[in-house]
Amino acid sequence: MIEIKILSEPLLVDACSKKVQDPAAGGINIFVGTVRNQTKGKAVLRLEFEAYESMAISEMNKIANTMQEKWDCFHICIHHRVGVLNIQDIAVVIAVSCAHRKASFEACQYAIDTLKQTVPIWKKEIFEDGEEWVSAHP
Amino acid sequence: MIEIKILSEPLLVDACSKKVQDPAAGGINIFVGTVRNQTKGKAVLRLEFEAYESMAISEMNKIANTMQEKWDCFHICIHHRVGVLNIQDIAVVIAVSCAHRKASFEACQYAIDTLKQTVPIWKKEIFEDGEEWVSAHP
Amino acid sequence: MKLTLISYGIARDILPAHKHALDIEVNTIEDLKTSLCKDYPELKNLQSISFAVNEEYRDDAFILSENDEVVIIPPVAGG
Amino acid sequence: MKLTLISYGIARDILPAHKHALDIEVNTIEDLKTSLCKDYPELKNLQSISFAVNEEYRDDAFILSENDEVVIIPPVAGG
Repeated sequence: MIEIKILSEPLLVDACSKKVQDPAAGGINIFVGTVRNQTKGKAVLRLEFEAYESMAISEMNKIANTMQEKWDCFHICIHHRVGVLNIQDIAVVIAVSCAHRKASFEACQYAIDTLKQTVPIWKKEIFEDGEEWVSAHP
Repeated sequence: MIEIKILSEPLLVDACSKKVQDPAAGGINIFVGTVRNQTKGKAVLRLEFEAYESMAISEMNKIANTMQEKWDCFHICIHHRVGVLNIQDIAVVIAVSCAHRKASFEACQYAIDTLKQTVPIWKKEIFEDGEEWVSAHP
Repeated sequence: MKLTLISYGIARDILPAHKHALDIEVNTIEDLKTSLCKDYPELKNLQSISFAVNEEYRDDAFILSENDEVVIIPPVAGG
Repeated sequence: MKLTLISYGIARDILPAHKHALDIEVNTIEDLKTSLCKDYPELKNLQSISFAVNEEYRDDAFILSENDEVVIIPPVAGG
């Protein structure tokens, strides 16, 4: 089972964990990305996320398909949030279940690493004195 | 912060995830170990876990201390369940937060790998036609 | 050639609108990139620019068709 | 020497009780292991046996003291 969602309400880790449970699964790995209070030592007030939704979902599906092919994952759930996020809010949850734990760690790490490279989602950091699109400039 | 618990009620992933949230954390990794419905092709009905509780907590604390030293983890939460567990029930949740995601994956994998080697907790698999302590015999 | 250009993130701040009609002499993504970088030089300061047509990344050699919707994708930063 | 032997998991099934008083001529963990394996030969079939005193694993050379509580730890299987 693959479930990919882009949501504007707060993300729930339990919901993703439950989605990937399986009677044959021995290991579930979950990555939770949260909003940090600083970037390069500068205080961040909040983040604003936007997505090119249809393509973002398509790219996340590609990631999930690769996870199933390469690591024999049973189920994969990726929830990504958009809109205004405050410090400590959850921006992304990736949950994956496998027969054995090692595969679950590898598949989940592949997922978040690839998501950050290919999925068309952008975030803007809001500072006390301005704002900046993350990674936009060299 | 380190929170280590041995519990006889169902484990909650969200509870562990929230415990390790931190405004300075960018990545939380969570491992959830669930009860598989078979072992070497033989159907498992349920598992029974028992712990030498005081030493199990002490050994899990050693694991958490090593995680903080080696990977600069902010917070670590390990909940292990004991008693009778049914298929798909959660036996263990390990959640760890770090400034960056790579460390969170490595620390969490170290934790579950080491827990399975050193923490005095035992489980018995109950089959249709008998029962067996896991890993007891070569 | 008539194209619709859709932009997100910092590209949306640089270009005139999120959705933007173009009538432009181009064949490939590469031609479009060159033309846009001339009209909006701030695009050249970005770490990278990619383009998508029909929800797929397309390389420089991709040949555009009349009425294509082209999405300009500045460096992504999900997660 | 008087010792209390506490056993868990499969060791509890092999030994007479979870908590079990011993009066036995031993100095070290190794002596105790040898003696127990003689009295309860099923212990020799286990993948490993470890011992703990005061909630710490102790190696074969560990010297036991009068009234120690010794915990016999068969192969663990948490998680």
